[in-house]
Amino acid sequence: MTKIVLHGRKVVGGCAEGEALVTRDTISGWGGINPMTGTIIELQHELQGQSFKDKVLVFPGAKGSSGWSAYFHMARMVGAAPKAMIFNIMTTKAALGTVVSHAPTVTDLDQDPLDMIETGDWVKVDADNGIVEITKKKDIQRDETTTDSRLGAAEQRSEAASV
Amino acid sequence: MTKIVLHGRKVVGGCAEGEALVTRDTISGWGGINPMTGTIIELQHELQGQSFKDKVLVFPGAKGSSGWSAYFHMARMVGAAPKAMIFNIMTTKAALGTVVSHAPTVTDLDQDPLDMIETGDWVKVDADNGIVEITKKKDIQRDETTTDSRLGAAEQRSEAASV
Amino acid sequence: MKLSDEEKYMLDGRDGRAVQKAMDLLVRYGEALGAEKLVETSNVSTTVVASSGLMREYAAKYGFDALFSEFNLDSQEAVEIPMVKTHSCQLITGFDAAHWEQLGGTPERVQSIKEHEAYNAGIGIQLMSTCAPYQVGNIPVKGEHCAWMESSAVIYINSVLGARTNCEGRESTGAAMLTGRIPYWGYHIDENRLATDLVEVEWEVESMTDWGLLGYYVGEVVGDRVPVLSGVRHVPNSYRIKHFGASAASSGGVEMYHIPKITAEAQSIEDALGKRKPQYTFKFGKAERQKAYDRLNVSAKDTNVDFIMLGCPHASIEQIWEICKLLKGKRVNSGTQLWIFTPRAIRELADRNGYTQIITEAGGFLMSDTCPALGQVLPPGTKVVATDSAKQAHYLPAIMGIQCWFGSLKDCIDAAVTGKWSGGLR
Amino acid sequence: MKLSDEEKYMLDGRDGRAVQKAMDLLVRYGEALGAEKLVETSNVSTTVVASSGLMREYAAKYGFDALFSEFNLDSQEAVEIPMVKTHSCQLITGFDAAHWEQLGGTPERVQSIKEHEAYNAGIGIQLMSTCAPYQVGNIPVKGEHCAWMESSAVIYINSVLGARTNCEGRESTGAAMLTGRIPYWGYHIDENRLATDLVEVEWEVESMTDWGLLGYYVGEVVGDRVPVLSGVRHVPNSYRIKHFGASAASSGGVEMYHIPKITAEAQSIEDALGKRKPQYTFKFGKAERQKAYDRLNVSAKDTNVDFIMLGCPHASIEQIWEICKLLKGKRVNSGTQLWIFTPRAIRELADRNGYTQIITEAGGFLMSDTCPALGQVLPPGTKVVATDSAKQAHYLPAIMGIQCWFGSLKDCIDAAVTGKWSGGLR
Ligand code: F3S
Ligand code: F3S
Repeated sequence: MTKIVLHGRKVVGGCAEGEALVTRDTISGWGGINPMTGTIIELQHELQGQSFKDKVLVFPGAKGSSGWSAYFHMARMVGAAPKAMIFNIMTTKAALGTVVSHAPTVTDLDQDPLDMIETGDWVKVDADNGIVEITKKKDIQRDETTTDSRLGAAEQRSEAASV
Repeated sequence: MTKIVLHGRKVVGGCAEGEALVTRDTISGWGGINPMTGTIIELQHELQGQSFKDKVLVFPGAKGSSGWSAYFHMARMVGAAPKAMIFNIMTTKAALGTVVSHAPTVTDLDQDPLDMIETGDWVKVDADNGIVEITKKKDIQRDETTTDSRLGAAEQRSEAASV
Repeated sequence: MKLSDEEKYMLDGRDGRAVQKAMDLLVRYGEALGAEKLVETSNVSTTVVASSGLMREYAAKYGFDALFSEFNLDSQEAVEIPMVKTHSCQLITGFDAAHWEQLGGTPERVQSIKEHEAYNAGIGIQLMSTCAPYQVGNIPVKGEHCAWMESSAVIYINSVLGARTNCEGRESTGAAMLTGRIPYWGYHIDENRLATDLVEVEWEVESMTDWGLLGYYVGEVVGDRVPVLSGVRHVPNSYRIKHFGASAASSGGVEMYHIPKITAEAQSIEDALGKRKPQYTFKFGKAERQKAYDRLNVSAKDTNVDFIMLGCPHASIEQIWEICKLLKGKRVNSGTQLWIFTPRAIRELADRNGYTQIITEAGGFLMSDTCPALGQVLPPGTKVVATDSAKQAHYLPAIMGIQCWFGSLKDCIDAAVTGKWSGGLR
Repeated sequence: MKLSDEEKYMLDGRDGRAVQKAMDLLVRYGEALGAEKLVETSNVSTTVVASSGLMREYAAKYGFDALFSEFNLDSQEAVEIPMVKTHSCQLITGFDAAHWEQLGGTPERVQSIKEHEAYNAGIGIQLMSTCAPYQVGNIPVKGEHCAWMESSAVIYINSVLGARTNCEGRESTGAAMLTGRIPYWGYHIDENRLATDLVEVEWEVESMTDWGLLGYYVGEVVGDRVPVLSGVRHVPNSYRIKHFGASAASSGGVEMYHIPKITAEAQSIEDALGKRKPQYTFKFGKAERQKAYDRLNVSAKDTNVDFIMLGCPHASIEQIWEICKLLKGKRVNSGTQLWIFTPRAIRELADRNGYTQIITEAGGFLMSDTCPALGQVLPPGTKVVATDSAKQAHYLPAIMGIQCWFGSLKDCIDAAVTGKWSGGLR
């Protein structure tokens, strides 16, 4: 099974992995998410009704009110924050919101994560080293018929990027 | 007896004459005059303690608070306004204050009235025509020993300027 | 990130645990941003109230120091909060204690708000409780580095006044109050304040409604870039330019814009662009105006209006007077509620001027300290709202799941009186 | 003067007698100025209160319409005053009805003020009752043509905000309210707004006291010309720049100044001067600072202080907080009075924040609507005053014939507590 490895810059340190939830729509905090459940509530948002709880949230950036950080902060307090985050456009909202979410977060990746990651992919964010490892969901599904991808993942950490 | 005639621009129409009160200090309204008596009250003002009531006030211009017009307005209401005014520097304070004082007023004279007029001179301000006629006080004193300058003044209205 | 000696001392704990925690957050935040350093500030607009049930429970359980520690410093340790160092004011809150019945509150909630207000005042925060602190005396000077939250306020002080702030959050403003520092990043830096996009205004924008529509369009097309507007022929007064900015900050993420000779920093289009070419050029004409109007009214179908919301951003006294002139001697429809929002300090003026009485006699309410979107509260049973604010029309349908009409103040007052929406773009 | 058709109709009486009288005055006034035309305005700050005994008697005898006609329109005929056309606010008044006892008033005077306030509110004037309307929401936008009175407010909105006004008077603002017009003259015109003089600031001006001293010096040397300041290294906050302007407007007649990158219209010295050479150049160094300080303290000899005046121009809530921090837990000396002045709307904020209580408990008073210089009132027996305001220190000795100390806020609070002046230039 191949992995895709991207390199970027640490926003919030730490290392975590999980299933990706990807959107090309920017995300609002206040008026955009329900912090109690991690659900996107913005009307007409691509992810409306879906929760980022325990997911690796991949999104272009933050928009909307300055309540952004407080909303992700509250989500963290109730255990509804993403496991990790990856985004493209740096703003004070995104920086502060990810900092207070305590979720390992990277940005400035060498390739656009929105092109490289699909919802359902397994993504590991090693923010301390600025490394993102992607296991495509088709590979996970394939793997799942043969071996446990989650166990296999550990052995393949040092593998070269497939792209 | 000779007269000095200056030409300027009408600020407030009408025609009046009286004894000149001249200062090289600019005048404040609020904090500068007592409108009930027309007395200059500003500390260290050249005219401190003197009243412009029924005088022809000759001054460089207005300064201080925007209460200027209200103070000259009140002076007019109680009969303490100058009979006429002559000033050099146009400001909104001087324009509005002289307008509401209803005293014939001129400005923009062809010679500096502060150089030409002394306190005690007899000055006629024909604001409608922009003409200021000055009878120097030494001439008045001389005249007073011979004839009444006030009567004489009327006959000499068409006389050429002496300067 | 490079820290000055003074900043290092704060980080090392010289000034106590709270300042240390604050500096620690600023370092984490500054590094997340990629900022090179911090900048001094002594003007912070913040949110320290317990604005959610979660925070209220947290405060009740652990106390106000713990609440501030967690939600304003990102410190899980409850540190004792000292007097703040900067001029600091509380922005809009979630509740108006003077109207707790209308807002569905309880005497207990009013009591706990009073206690929290006393705590916040005690640590040196001014309880302005409005999204428009510049309307009650906090008027940053051009070039002044600030740490403000609230998108409509941020865009106003950056653009109209020429002060310098990013759109901060609860935690960064909390840390700024205790340290007098904020990351030197984004709009603190000259070059980031220059315009990137040009918007050619072809429609003759003059009314408050049109300024809102223009803002809504600009936000949609420029996102969070920096527009400069050409072709503006009428200098907007302060409530029009306030509406424009709030609108642009809600449809997009605009935090800074230029209108030559009207906003603080640009005397010409070339100035605004720093002599570069615009990255994108847009035009605002009849069609764009109509489209912005339609977008703002997209949720509205039912012409029976339950609720009229005015005063977003919080109304100035001039706006309350405009309302009174239209409302005087009329009665709000029995099935309709009219709520008008203004800073509490301005409500005092409205009381004195007899405006509160005019509004009350007509059956409306003049409220403070909150707004329906922030407080997430509407009169019971509200299904259809009308407002003259593009920002409120943008957020209310999403947050509260209601229909919302956007129109002129006159359309709104007509709807208040008749209970029917008959507004339209004119 | 060239009138538009609309203006001619007003002059011909189409809109009634009051508007006709107003237009007549504007024409007389505009021609006195030598203005070429009128300009539209919809922002007027005015004085319509009966600010002298003469006016109060006039009002009592002939009524409020007659008072407005005479003193705000220069019309001897008492015309019926209709609703004003523009946004209009009342500036500072001569009396604080809430403190009538301290101010030596009577219940009758309070009653007549209330009646007059109702009249003024009824014709559409907002009763801000402060010399700093920009602190309570009237924030003119850059380029907005205004008709304002009050020198400290005029210099603030011209310079800091970039709005356009001359220093108007009662009668011209009265006429402006009814017509929406004011002469297009002076600071309404681009070229008159350019700097004429250069002031090189060599002293490092940062404190409120230093900003006041700098302003006092600048006013003395430039008179009513337009200075641009170079060398300013610290962006002043709003109360410092407010103090600077009020000070320059009292020692001189400054109505407009520039500080590159800090005031509204100039990004550089060259900009401010319109690329011309300065007519005069001055420098502000140690000696000039000392001289300004000495001039402001020229009347003061006796170190026993009877009265401390704070809040000129009217204090913002941040300033009240600064006072409270110094005052908290102390007591004002028994032989000394402490009065602090702020807009009434801001007093509401001070009440809410507990500041009024801190001041009251210390034995001071937080007052509104007036000031000692405007109201011409001091605590009985006052011989020696202390203040942190250069403007108040400039006017009080002349108007009230007392001695006056000028110093820092801290010096003033020390004097309030000890009854002794021990301030000095540091
Ligand atoms: S916070 Fe203010 S800007 Fe509008 S949405 Fe609420 S009134
Ligand atoms: S009017 Fe205001 S500026 Fe000072 S002198 Fe009185 S407090």
